[in-house]
Amino acid sequence: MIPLSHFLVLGAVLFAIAVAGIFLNRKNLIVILMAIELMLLAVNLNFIAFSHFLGDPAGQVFVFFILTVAAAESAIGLAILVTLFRNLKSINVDDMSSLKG
Amino acid sequence: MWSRAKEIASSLLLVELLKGLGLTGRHLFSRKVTVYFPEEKTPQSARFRGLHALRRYPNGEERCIACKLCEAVCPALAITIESEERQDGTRRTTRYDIDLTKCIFCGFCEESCPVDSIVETRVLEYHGEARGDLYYTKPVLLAIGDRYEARIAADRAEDARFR
Amino acid sequence: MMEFAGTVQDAFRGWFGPVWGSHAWIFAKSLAGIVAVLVPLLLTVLYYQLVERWVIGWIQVRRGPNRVGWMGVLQPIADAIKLLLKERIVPSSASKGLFFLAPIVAVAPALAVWAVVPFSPGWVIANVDAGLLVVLAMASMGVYGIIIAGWASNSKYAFLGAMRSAAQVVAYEIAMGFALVGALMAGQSLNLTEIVMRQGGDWGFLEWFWLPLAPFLVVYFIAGLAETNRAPFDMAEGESELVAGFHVEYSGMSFAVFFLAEYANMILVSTLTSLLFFGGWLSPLDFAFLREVPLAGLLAAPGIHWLLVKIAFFMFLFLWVRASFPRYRYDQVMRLGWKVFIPVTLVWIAVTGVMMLEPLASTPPFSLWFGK
Amino acid sequence: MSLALVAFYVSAAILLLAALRVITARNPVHAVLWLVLAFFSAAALWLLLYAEFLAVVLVLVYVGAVMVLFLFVVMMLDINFDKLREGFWRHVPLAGGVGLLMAIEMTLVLASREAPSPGAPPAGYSNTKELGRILYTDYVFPFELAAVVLLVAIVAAIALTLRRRKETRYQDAATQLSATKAGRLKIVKDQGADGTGGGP
Repeated sequence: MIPLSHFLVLGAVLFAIAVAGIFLNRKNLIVILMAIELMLLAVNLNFIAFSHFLGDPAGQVFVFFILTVAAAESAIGLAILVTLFRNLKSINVDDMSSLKG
Repeated sequence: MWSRAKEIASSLLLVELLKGLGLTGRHLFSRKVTVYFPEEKTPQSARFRGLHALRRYPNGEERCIACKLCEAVCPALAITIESEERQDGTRRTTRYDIDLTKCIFCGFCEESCPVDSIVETRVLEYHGEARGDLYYTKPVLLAIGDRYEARIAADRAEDARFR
Repeated sequence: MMEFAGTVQDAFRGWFGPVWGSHAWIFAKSLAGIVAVLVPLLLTVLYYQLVERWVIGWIQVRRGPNRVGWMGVLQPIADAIKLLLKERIVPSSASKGLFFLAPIVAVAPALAVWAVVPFSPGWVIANVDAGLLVVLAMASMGVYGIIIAGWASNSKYAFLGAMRSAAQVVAYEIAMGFALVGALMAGQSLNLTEIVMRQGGDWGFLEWFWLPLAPFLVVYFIAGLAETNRAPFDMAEGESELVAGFHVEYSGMSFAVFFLAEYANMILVSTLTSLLFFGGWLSPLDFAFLREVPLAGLLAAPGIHWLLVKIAFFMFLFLWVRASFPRYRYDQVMRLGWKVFIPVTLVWIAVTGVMMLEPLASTPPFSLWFGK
Repeated sequence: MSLALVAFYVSAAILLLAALRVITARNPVHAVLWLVLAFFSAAALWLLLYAEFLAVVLVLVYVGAVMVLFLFVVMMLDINFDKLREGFWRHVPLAGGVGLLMAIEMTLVLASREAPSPGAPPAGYSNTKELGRILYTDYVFPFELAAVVLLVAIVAAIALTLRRRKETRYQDAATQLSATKAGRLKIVKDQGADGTGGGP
C-alpha cells in the first residue's frame, strides 16, 4: 500500500510549485489564475488522502465543495479578465493600478 | 388562437421534421435512376454537339473552302484558320485549329458552314492528359471526320427533314 | 465460463507468482475485453461510412458506391489503403507537437468511453458505479481534439472552425448532460447496467424510459448529432463557409483518425440512446403472458442481439437525418442549444421528479416505470 | 513494490512535471494543456485513493469545463506574451527559494507522523453511493449553498461579459422561425380576359 506521507509530500511539493509559479509569472494574470488552480488541486489531494486514511468521507465532501467554488471562481475570474482586456487591452498586473474601471 | 395552438403543438411534436424524414424515407426505396456510364449510356440526339470533325466529299476532297465564317461566328474565339490558293486555283485551308479548352460547344460553326464541312459529332469521351492535347489541328480533325463519316452522314440525313 | 476463468487465473498465478499473478490476470482480462470491444467497433466504423454513402445515395435516388468488389463492399478497404499511403502534410508554421497530438486527443476519449458501456449483464470491461459520469466526462474531453487541431494548424479557417465547433460542443453538452440526468433519475443509478435493468418488467417495450422521458430522448439524440458535429449541425465543417473546419490542414492518416473519432462517437451516441431510453438488451416483446408460450418465450428473452438491432437503428437514423435536413445557420444552432433545449430539459427534470413522487409513482401508468 | 506504488510514482512524476511546465511554459496555450495533463494525473492519484466519484468529477468539471474556458480565453485574447514574461528569470532565485522552503516546511510538518493504511474498502462498497448518502443528508444545506454559489457565478460571468454592440445588426431567430406560409403567401385566382383563368 501507499503510505499517507507520500501523498502529503506530493501535495506539499505541488503547492510549492504553484506558489513559485505566482512569483515567476507575477505579470501574467492567466498564469496566476492557473497557479491558483494548482494550489487548490494540491489542497484537494491532501483532503482526499486524509479522508481515505481516516476512513471519513467528510473530506471528500469538502473536496466536492472546493471543486464547486473553484469552478465558480475561475469562471468569474476569467470573465473579469476578459472585461479588463477589453478596457485596458492588456492583462498585465502592473497595468491594473487604477481604481477607476 | 386555435391555429397558434396547432402551430405550437406541431413544432413541439417535430411534425415538420417527421414529414421530412418520411419523404426521404420513401425515396430510400424508390427505383434508382443512376446510369452505369461506360457500360450503359443515355440516348443521344442526332443533333448532339460533341467533338468536332472536318468532313470530306465522297471523292476524298476536303469540303472546307476556307470561307472563315466559322472563325468569325465563334463566340469563344476557339477557331484559327489560315488559307492560301492551291495549284488548281481553289482556296483551301493550310491551318484549321480548334482549341477545345476554349470551345463552348454552341454549334454556331456547324450552322454557319456553307459546305457542311465542320460538324460536331456525337463523341463525348475524348480526353487529353496535357493542356496541349486538347488543341486539335487540321489533320486530327480530318481524321476524326474520316473515322465517323458514316455516323455523321446518317445524323445529318436524319436532321435534314427539320431544316 | 466462470470455471474457465478460474483455471486461467490459477495459471497466471503459476506463471507470475502469487503477487504479480493477480495483477497480470487483471491486465490480461482487461486487455481481452478491450480487444473484444474495439475490434468490432473499428470494423463497424470502417463499414459505417460505406453504409452511410449507400444510404445517402439511395435516398437521393442514386446507387452509391458499387465498383470495388461486389456492390462496393471492398470500398472501405480501398479508402483505408489510400489514406494510409497518402502523405501527411504539416503546415510550415504549425505547432508541430500539438498538430500531431490533436488526432490522438480526439480519438482517445471516443474509444475510452467504451470501457463502461455494458452490452449485456456482466459484459462490460469496467463495471463502474459512476458509469454515466464517466461517459459525460469523456464526452466533454472530445472538444480538446477539435480546439488543439484548430489552434495548432495555424490557419484561419481551421481556427474559426475549431472555435465554432467548440462553442457548439460546449453548448450542447449541457443539454445532453441534463438529458442524462433525467435518465439517471428514472434509473435511480449512475451505473449503466442498473439503468437498463430498471427498464425490465412485465410490459415489454412499454416499460422502457422512452415513454416518460420522451423529451430527453429527443434532446439527447439531437444533442448527440450536434456533439458529433454531424449534419445538420456540421457547422465546423461547413464546406461553403469554412472549407472543412478544424481539420482542413490534416491529410492521410491524421485525417483518418479524426474520422474514426467522429464515427466512434456516433456509434456511442446510438448505443447510449438504446441503453438509456430503449431498454438496451431487453426484448421489446418481453410481456409477462408471452414468456409462458413455448416459442414466443424465445422472443421475449433478453440478449445482446436486441441491443445490436437498436444500435443499428439509431446509427441508421444518423444517416437518415443527414440525408434529410439542410445545415443550420450558426446563430440558430446556438439558439436551439441554449434557449430551447436547456429550458426543455430543465422543465422535464422537474416533471420527472413529480412523476417519481410517491402517490403518483405507484399509480398506473407511472407505476410502470417508477413503481419498482 | 506493489503495482499501486508504481502507479503512484508514475502519476506523481507526471503531475509534478506538468505542474512545472504550467508555470514555466512560454506559450499560455501550452500552459493550459499542461494543466489539463496535471488534472488528469491528479485524477489517477485520486483513483488510487478509492475516490472514484471525485476523480471522474475532476475530469468532468475541470478538464471538461473550466480548462476549456481557459483555452477559449487564452486563444481569443490577442496578447503579447513575451512582454508579460519580462523579469521571469530575475524572479527565479526568489521563487525557487520560497518554493523550496515551503515544500520542506510542509513536508516536515505533514509527513512526520504515519497513519496506518486502511487498505482497500470492502467489497460492495460504492464510493458514489456513500458520498451521495452523506451529501444529501448531513451536508444538504451546504450543498444547496454550493448550488446557489454556482448560480451566482453563472449570472455574474454572463453579466460581466455581456455587451451588445450598437453598430451590429442582429437577427431575431424566433421571429424568423415563427413565420408561416399563411402569413407570407396569398394565393389569388387569376382573372383572365375570357374569365376562365389565365395561363398557357
